[in-house]
Amino acid sequence: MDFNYVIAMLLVALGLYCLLLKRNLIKIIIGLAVLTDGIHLFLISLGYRAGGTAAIVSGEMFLDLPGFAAHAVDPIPQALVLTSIVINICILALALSLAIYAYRHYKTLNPSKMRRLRG
Amino acid sequence: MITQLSFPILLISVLMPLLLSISFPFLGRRLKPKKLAIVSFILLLVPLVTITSIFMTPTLRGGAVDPPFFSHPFAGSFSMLLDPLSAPFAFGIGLVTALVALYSASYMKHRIEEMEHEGLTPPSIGTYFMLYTMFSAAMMGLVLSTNLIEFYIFLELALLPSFFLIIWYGYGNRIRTAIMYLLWTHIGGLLFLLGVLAFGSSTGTFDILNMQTLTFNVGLGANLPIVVMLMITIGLLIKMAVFGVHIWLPYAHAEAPTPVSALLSPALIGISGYALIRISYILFTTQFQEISTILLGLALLTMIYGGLMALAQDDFKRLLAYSSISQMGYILLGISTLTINGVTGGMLHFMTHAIGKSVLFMVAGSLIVQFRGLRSIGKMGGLASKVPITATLTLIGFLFLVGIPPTLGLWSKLYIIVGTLDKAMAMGTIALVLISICLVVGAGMTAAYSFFTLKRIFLGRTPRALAGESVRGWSNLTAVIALVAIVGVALFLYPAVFIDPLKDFLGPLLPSTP
Amino acid sequence: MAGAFLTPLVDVLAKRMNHPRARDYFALAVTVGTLLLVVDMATSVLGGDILVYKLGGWAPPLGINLAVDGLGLLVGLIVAGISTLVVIYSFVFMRQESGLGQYYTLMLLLTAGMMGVAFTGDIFNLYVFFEIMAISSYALVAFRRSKISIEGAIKYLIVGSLGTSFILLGIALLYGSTGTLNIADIASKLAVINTTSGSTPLISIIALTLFVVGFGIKVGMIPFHAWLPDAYQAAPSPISAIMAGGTAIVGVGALLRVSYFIFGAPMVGPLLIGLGLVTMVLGAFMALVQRDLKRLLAYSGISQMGYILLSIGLGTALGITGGLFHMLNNAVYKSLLFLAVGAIIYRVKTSRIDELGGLGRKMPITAGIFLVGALALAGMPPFNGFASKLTIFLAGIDAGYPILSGIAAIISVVTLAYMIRAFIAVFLGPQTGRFENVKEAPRSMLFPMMVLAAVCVVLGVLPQLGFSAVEPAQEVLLNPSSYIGEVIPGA
Amino acid sequence: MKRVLTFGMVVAVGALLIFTVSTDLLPFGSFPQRQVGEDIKNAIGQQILVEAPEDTGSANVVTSVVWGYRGYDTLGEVTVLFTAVVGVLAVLRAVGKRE
Repeated sequence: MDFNYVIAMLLVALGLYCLLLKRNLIKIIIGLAVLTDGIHLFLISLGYRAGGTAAIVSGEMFLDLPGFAAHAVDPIPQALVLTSIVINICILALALSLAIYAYRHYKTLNPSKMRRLRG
Repeated sequence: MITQLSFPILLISVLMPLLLSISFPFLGRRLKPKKLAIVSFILLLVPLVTITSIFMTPTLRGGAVDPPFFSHPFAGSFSMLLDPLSAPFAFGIGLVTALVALYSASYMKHRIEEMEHEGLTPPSIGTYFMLYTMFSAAMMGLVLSTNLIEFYIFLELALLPSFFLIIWYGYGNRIRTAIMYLLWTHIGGLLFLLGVLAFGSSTGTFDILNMQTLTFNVGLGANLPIVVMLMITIGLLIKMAVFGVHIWLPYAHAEAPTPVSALLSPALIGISGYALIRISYILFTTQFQEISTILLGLALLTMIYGGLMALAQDDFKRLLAYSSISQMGYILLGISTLTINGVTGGMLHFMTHAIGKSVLFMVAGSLIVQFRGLRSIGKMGGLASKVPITATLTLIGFLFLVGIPPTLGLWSKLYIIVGTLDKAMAMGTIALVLISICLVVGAGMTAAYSFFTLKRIFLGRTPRALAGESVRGWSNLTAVIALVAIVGVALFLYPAVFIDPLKDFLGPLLPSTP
Repeated sequence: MAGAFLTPLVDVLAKRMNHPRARDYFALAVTVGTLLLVVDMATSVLGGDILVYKLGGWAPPLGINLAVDGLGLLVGLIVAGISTLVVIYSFVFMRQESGLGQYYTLMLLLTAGMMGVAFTGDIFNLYVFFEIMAISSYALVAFRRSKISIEGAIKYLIVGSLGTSFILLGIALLYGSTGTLNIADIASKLAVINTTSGSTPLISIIALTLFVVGFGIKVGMIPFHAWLPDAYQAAPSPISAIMAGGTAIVGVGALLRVSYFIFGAPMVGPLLIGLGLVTMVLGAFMALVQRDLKRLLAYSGISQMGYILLSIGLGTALGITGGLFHMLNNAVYKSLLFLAVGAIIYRVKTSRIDELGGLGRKMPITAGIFLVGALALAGMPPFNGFASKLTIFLAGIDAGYPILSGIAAIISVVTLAYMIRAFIAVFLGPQTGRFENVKEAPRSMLFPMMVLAAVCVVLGVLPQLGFSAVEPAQEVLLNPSSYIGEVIPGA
Repeated sequence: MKRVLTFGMVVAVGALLIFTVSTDLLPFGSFPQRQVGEDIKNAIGQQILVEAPEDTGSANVVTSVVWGYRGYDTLGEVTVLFTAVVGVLAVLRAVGKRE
């Protein structure tokens, strides 16, 4: 069993569950965060090399670059996750600001009670 | 033989009114309705003169086709063709549309004033003439097209302006009527289109006329499943409003403004009859022969049903609309016999009907104008003394429908009946007897509603409500009607102009023994 | 040429200046500049070239590259054109609103995001630009801050973020199985995987499903459409127009790029046909019962997306041509209709069909333009919708599914019915006293609408123009190997 | 009912995802190998690890990826951040005045 993968997917499923079934806007947004974090964990895990080191060249490693390349973990997923985390934060910020506004308007965070739009 | 013209004169004569009509709303602000009508008349005269001069040139009598103006790898080449088959249609449409344009001026002025009186604000008369001219030019293009897609495009191009004419200037519950008209005929059109696409995608061409060899693609669809042919035919039958799919017609034709009824009723629906021969028969020869007997029955049914319903009407325009259904029965009857005489008669009857029915609708319109919206036959009576000329014209109009000399109707009905009897004889004694009975009933019914209506409108006692009305006997309206009637009568004397080339054309196409 | 690729960036960098007066013209200048650059690229791309630009000079599989092929160009052209017109339209339409600095900034960011998605050659980069597009559109939907716009935006945001997360997960799965992020590289590696194992591995199927769901949400594909009518109704009309004519088109473009390039037509086709069919039918019937003009247009947009997906799913050259052509046409007349409705809202302050009536007299030009759009949408000649619908019907019959063409034709009648009903209800009929003083829309709003209406007519009368714009995109979709070869030489 | 269905769907999706990642991917920790066909190829990350220290001169390879190889992504990321800031400002503009 690849625990990292499985747990990442569990997180995704958990996030999905919150997103689809919770009735509180804040919880829904938390679900979104959990969902993306699951994906981030998955991405990072993809880049792991058994017994690998961080992809930072330090000290004497400069002398043995091929050796470093053979032992470091994948830098790309790390870069992707960095980007993705920032993006995700942005979405959460926007979502929360909308939630604040929605609460001002409706005095509730339950989306099923916000029913102005029909059809 | 079909000759290829070096110059797309037919196309230009159709496109000129179609495109220039866009300027009418702007012209409408400067010019009076009468001058507008004359401009529209002149525009519509262009195709009429073009086709007449081409058809009168002996070398081009066998058919003349434009160089293709559009070609596409899978849509084929679009062109315009005038041949003995399309000539009666093109001529009938050209004549009626041009003259009705003149008639429109006074009528629509009246109609718009009437609507404003009711507190409505219809679009200006310039818009009317734009739509009217577009509609007319599209019908002309429809008859002349050589490609199935082109035919469909013109079909929809004719549908749209007529829809707006009804919805803006119509009577009664015009919005409902117009939507019904639009959707029914659009469904018919789409059915036709799907059939056409199926045909095109399996045969690789949408051309009716092969532009290289200048011959028709006769029987090209012979190997296709019959469904394809049925789709095209049923699509056309919906447009033709034969019995069973006729529901939209009485509403649309009765509630349209009268000049438009005068085009809709005889011209637009009759074109479907033309398309039955030009498309369904020529492309699907064998399949069409298989279903011709069913069509024959349908034709008789339509004929008798239309006649019966017409007898029961009180509204003059509605009566005319039902009578159109009945006359469509005649056209379909002629076509479904697939004998030379029958088909010739059917094609000729389009012209008869176009002239006769437009005369009648215009008469109905002039009564509406002269007697302030009078449409109910029950409220009329003894009008012959007030409007003698109108009465005479009505008589002539009905003579066209019944087929009594001196009208073209005589020839077309004669040919249809001869053709039908030929076919009936070939089908056996029982069929002969049955069909003869139907023919007699149908003819009797036409005569009955014609003369009965005449009597109720023009003879007898004048109702008190109308007694005080003073009417001008000779107005612009009647002049135009008379002009149409005179041309119709003139054609009675020289029907051979159309009949002989038609027979020559149809001879090799139709089965030798029915 | 390199400048053309960088336009999105220029957009981004330049918008920090916020002079109240100059801002309108600045926004216009940026969009016009973008449009001109795209048109400039068009000449070479339509000639059959594929432009590849390596950002930072890194070779494609390692670095990110931009690649403009027929598909990207088509989408880019639509997006740039529509954004330009919408910016012009916004000058007057949005005048009374506060926070216009943010409005134009977000609008340009939206455009930048869309252009980025259209041109990028890297799948993670596509995700990033997709997010730019998504976030700016969330904010724009919420821009009015009324109850409905907040609610519409929240729905849109939650569903949309779910979609983008799915896309990200799909990207992760693809990276896990191929170890690369370049679209062309992934495509060639997956092709190797499929041929050696003889079948498609489950992981690819899952990734495909995730992509279809993710992009499908953005496109408004049923059953992922629930947010769309709310968002379109809630957004200011120019934004609805840009979303219908831009964002949705970009969604289709991205879906096609990912699914056709990476997974190949035979695998995607049936899926697209099925979803397209459902979308088309349900969208049309839901449009039939709407009481609000903007919702009606939103549902009709969903229905038209169905046509596009259906046609492209057929997988034949004719089908793809028809679908892409319909995509182009749909962008034109759908944004036209939204702008026309915007003009009505601007003058009358409502878009409820029941409250409107008899506006034809007061706003004749708007009425005429709306009519052009409605008829084009219903597929009536001589407008552009006719040409593309005809191609779609023909493609259906040609590909051996006449029944699909039949259903599409029936839906086309339904479309005509609801559009004509809407037209009659809004512009004809009795006038109510409320609209006594209604005037025609201002000129700067009419101008973009007239341009779009003219495009409708021109593409309808001369469909060859549309076909020639679509042809390179169709070739690229049917034959991705040229693209792959261009991006990664020797792959 | 609807909730139960949704819940079932979530469970099914989760199970499917877990099943997929644990069977169809190479086991955890097996970077740089990625299975492409019969031969196992290295992910592009490996190539970057080899080339980056010399190409960019940065000690941290992740940095060179973020700012070098995938610089355009970073630019996009900054743009997203900017978008979000503008978006939040747009949504929350002048909240106080409205009360």
